[in-house]
Amino acid sequence: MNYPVWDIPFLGNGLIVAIIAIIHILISHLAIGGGAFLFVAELWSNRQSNGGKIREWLHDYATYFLVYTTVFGAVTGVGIWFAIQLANAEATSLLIHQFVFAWATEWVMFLAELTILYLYYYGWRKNSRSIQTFLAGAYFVISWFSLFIINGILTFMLTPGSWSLAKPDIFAGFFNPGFLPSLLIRSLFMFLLGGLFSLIIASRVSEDDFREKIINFSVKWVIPAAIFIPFLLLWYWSTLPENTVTLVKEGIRGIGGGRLEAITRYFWLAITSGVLIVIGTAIVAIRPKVVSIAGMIGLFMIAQFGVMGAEFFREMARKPYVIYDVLYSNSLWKQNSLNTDYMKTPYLEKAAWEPGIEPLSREHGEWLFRLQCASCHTRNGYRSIVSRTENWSGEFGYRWFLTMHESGVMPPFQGDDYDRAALSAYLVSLNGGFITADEILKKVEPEQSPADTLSLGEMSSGEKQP
Amino acid sequence: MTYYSILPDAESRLHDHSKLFGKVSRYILRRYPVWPMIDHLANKVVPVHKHSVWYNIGGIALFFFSVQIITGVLLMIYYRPGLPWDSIQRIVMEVPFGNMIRSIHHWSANLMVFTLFVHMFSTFFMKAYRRPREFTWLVGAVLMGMTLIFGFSGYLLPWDDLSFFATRVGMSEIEKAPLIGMWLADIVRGGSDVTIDTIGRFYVLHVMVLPLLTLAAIGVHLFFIQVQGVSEPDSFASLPESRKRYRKYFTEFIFAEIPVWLFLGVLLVALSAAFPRELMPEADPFSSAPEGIKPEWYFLAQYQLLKFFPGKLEMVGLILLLLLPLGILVVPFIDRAIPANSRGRLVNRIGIIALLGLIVYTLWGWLS
Amino acid sequence: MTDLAGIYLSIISYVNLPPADPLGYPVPAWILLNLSFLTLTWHLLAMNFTIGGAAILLFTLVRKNSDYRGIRHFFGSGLPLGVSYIITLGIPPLLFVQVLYGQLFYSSSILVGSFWIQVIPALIIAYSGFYYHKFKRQERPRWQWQIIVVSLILLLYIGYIYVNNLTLSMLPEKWLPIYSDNPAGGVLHHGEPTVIPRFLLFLSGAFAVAGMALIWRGTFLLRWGYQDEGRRSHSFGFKAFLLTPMIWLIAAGGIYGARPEDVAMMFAASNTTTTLLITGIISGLMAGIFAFVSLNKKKLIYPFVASWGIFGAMASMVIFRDLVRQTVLSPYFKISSIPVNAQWGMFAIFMVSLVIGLVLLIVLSVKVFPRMAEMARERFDGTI
Amino acid sequence: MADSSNTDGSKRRFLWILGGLGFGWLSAGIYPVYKYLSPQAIPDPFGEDGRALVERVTSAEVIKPGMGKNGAYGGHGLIVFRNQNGILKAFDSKCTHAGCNVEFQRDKIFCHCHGGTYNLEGKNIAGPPPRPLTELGVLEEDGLLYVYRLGKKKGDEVRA
Repeated sequence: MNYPVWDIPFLGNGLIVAIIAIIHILISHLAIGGGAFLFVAELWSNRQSNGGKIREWLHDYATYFLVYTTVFGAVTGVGIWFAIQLANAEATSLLIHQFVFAWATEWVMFLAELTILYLYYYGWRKNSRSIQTFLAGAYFVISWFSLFIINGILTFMLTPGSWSLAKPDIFAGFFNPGFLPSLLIRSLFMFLLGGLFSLIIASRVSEDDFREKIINFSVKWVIPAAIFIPFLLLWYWSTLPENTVTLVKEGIRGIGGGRLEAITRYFWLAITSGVLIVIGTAIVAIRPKVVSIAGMIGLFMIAQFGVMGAEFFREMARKPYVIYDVLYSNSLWKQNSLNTDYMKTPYLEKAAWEPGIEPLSREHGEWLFRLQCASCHTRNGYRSIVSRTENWSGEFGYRWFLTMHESGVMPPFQGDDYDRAALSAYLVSLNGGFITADEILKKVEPEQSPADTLSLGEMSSGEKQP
Repeated sequence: MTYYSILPDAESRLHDHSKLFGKVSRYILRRYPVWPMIDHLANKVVPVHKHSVWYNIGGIALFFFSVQIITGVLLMIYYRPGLPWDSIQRIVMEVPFGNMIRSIHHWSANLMVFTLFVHMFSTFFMKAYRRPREFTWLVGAVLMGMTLIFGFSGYLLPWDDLSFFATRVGMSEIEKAPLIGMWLADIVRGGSDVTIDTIGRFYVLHVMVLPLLTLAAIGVHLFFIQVQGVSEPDSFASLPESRKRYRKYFTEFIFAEIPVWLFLGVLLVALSAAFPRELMPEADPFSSAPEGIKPEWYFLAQYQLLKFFPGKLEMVGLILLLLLPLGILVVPFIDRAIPANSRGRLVNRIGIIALLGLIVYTLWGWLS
Repeated sequence: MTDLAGIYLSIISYVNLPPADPLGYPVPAWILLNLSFLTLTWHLLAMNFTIGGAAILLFTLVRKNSDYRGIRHFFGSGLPLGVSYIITLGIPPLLFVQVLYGQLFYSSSILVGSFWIQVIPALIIAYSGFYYHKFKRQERPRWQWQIIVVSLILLLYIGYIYVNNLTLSMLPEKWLPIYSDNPAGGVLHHGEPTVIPRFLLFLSGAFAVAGMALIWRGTFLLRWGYQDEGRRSHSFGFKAFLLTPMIWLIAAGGIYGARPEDVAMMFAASNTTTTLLITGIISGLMAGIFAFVSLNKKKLIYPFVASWGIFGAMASMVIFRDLVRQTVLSPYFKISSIPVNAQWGMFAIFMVSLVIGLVLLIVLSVKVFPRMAEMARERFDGTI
Repeated sequence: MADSSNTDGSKRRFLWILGGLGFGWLSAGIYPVYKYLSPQAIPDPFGEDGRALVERVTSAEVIKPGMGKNGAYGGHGLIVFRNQNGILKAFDSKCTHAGCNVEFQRDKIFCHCHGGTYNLEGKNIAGPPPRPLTELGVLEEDGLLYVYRLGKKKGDEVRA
């Protein structure tokens, strides 16, 4: 509303956020789980007869870990931030202004964990065992706290709890209902990743017995997740808004004109990946001798797909909000949406970012689409509006905009009849149809003529009479 | 009643008596003494070299095929050849997870075709078709052909306007085949045009005839491989015995591949989550054809090539098309020298040209 | 003044500036400002070290002179760390600028969105390039300088995008036409004459910082008794250092040439600006002098003072820059106009964790650095 | 010796005959299966009066010049339209290139599959089609349209 909408054709700004996020989430969790792995492996190696050899291998692990997490992890992390500024400035601004010092604290964690990681890695050969172990431990603890912080902000977006614009209590928002289950799930998941990543590095070891030793050590990291995540998921599930729950359940049979609803599909993607990771790890545990690099990378990539499923689920679970019950995905404030006058005023009067176009022209519809729809829908790409409005008539759209909010996945429409007509005409034109806003208004004229409403009134009154 | 005794050397390789697994295996082996087979299989090895990765592709294709069987059977439960479109519509709209099963079937089919192409070309460039493996190669070629027919017949079954007109176009290409063209097309269609009768034929072909034939052919293909062992590329064969490294086929090679299959399983779910198979409006044999009629990608190359031979010239195009399968069939008998001689290298070059041509034309047809 | 106000009013009439965030500032603005000044200066130091270092590394790679092997190795292994600190130290200033100037910054970012997002892939490629150089230098000597060229160009490109975006964020009157022409944010550099000089101004420090790093290195080498390498490092570092004032003069001249009356107005408006300029120049000169003094000496104090000089110069430039922004924006937007809903609790947590964190890092570094020095020394015993 | 070779020869001959017979019987046995699979002859779309009712199109829908529509007759597709001179025209809609159904577009007849184009006389003027469309005679009777094979005696009588 207040900000321009970054109108990226075909991809759409939402998908760009998703792509960066999916890459980042896997790496950022690995960055913590791997830290834990390094720490525990240090301790373990101290108690092993061939500890030196293990540490040689651990250096291998650390090298790949360092490059992978710092280059791709850190940069994509900033990338998400960049992308959400562009995709939804209003929400980003709110989050930043509410949580700026939470983020600043997280940044202190970044600075510390990064520096410690470098001290750990570059001091490898010279540092005493105790210092190395301490550094690894410190790295793990500090990086886990960075997760602790960002987890609060992320869960806030889906379940703000008792936080409200009127009473913006940061701690209520931070320790929201979803906070704890999500934090625990993420923690177990990151251990799992630490183990899977180690399997990849281990599969490069040529010496059979040693490889087997490492693998037996690594597969154990999957066990906690395998046991507890199902229960934690149930807990997390119980904290979800019930609109979300219905969406997923209905999705199984395909609501909204068929097609298994996207949110359900992605939910099942996440579940499937979880199951297959456990199976795969079990197989590796049974036959540690035969791991292949391709296979272990495959196993790790399953986790990547799991993240993809979970992330799309999390994104869609917020529909139609970006911050649940506070701000709609298209930057319409919930509180404004309750104000009928605000909603009914001609959109062009409110829109700051339209270049003074004349009403009922095609541009009118186009700019309505850009400013109200383009934050989620592209014309013919991701969440294509064309495929969603294929067999629309101008009048249908005109009427549907009034009720679309009731579907539970769309924000309410802002604007008057002219706006609805203009947008509907634009969407029809995108599908190659030809109808102008005026024609639509003419067609629907009779329904709105005072005569009609009058007769309706009579009928109802007639019924009242005994 | 008499039991066969278990050979002592075999006994030594069994799990000990206490373990359940050991008990069961003894129980069975006393009755069915299949030791010779087990020994034979257990001694199977796969050479380890920098091209070994290509040995996995066949297994991957097999994985996709098994996915096809499972999802296919599930789809058959609701599919009605009498009401093709409506029953698919029901699967998509009403049956829980119907669309996911259908999408997985769709994606697995495409990936299977793709994998087979990779498998075929990798075997080709590793020259695995040479004596004594000519017939393993030929059976493989037959499998490739049957898979393409699988795709073609399955594409019609939803009976939406895209698949209807695409099939009509495809059949009209068959019609153009010299001499038998018309006759063949009519037999396949069960008439001079694609009708509901055609569904009957394609359905039986797709869910009955082809699966049986394919399973049989796969059996033969694998049997040959088990008898002869995996082929070794010249670079490996020329090594001194001391420097040749091998892995056990079943206990190591297959095991190492399982995680890859799991990954592909997730890939299928991910693809069908991100790109579920759409169902177009029901086919109407009388209305004008919709825009953007194109065959599946694995027929695009032929389709694109034929565009260059309009009208009378079409015959030339068809003959050109026949060259590729023909070459595949005869190559084991014209290029036999081990290690490869000048002719072998020539064949390789031709193969590269064919591959590039295939890729270029497919992309071209896809973009145009 | 009055006539100016008149002009401003006429501008405001068609400028559409998004309203400030409903939550207001979490602490009084001066705290945010100072935090952003401090962290931005750090960020610029890391940025200058990396870019200057990359340029020097490139030079040493192209001139295949075996004397440069030490310097090559120094930057070869140092640049990845440089990039990683550019990123990490870049976070807080970006955070605070979004709190202070959110509605300006977000709008301009969206208007150049398609470039703004390119920062991410560009950064990944540049970063990987440096790591590739670090790990593969010995194995694959080919393609080394080409890779560094790519990385360097990408870093400069990123800097250019930043300057563009932040310049645009100060010119709300340009926004609406830009957006209506290009809603996908696909246009950069909207004919604002000061963009290039501002870009140069930020880069001017590069050679000073990288050169200073070499001088530090040289001093340590001298202390360990590696005369030749130490002197080489010193002289090379100082030569590099001397490039800075030239670039700075060009940049400053460019800005004045582009907007003489505005610059004049800046200095007329308040003498803070003048003071800042003078402080900056003085500390810059101090840095130069002490850099020169520290040549071929083992004393740590000289490079120490010189480094503080650089820090002072940078800091004053950063503050000056913000004053410019506030002055230019004054017709549309005043920091004082934004309400403060203080979150002292959260702020306290931040300050405490910051202090603890810094102390921890310093302690650990003190424990580990000597050992790293040992390693460095051993490398020299093995003649690199 | 001679005997044995002789018996061999006779045996071979015998086997040949047997084989031949066997093949004969086999093909005889397969014949029904072949007939079973081969398509039944489609009935002539035109009734004994030589004309077929046009489904999905009424004469009202092609009343003005420039109006046209896809329809069906006796299980085949067709297009009916009235050209600028007000004359009704009908063509079998099967494109002569790849058998997609063509579409009437005011000034031309177009096939979406491969962009084959015909003029309003059914002549192929652009794109891949090798032959013109097969034209059908068309006539209206109390609001209904009928088509008949051109150049047919009966058809002419009907017209008269």
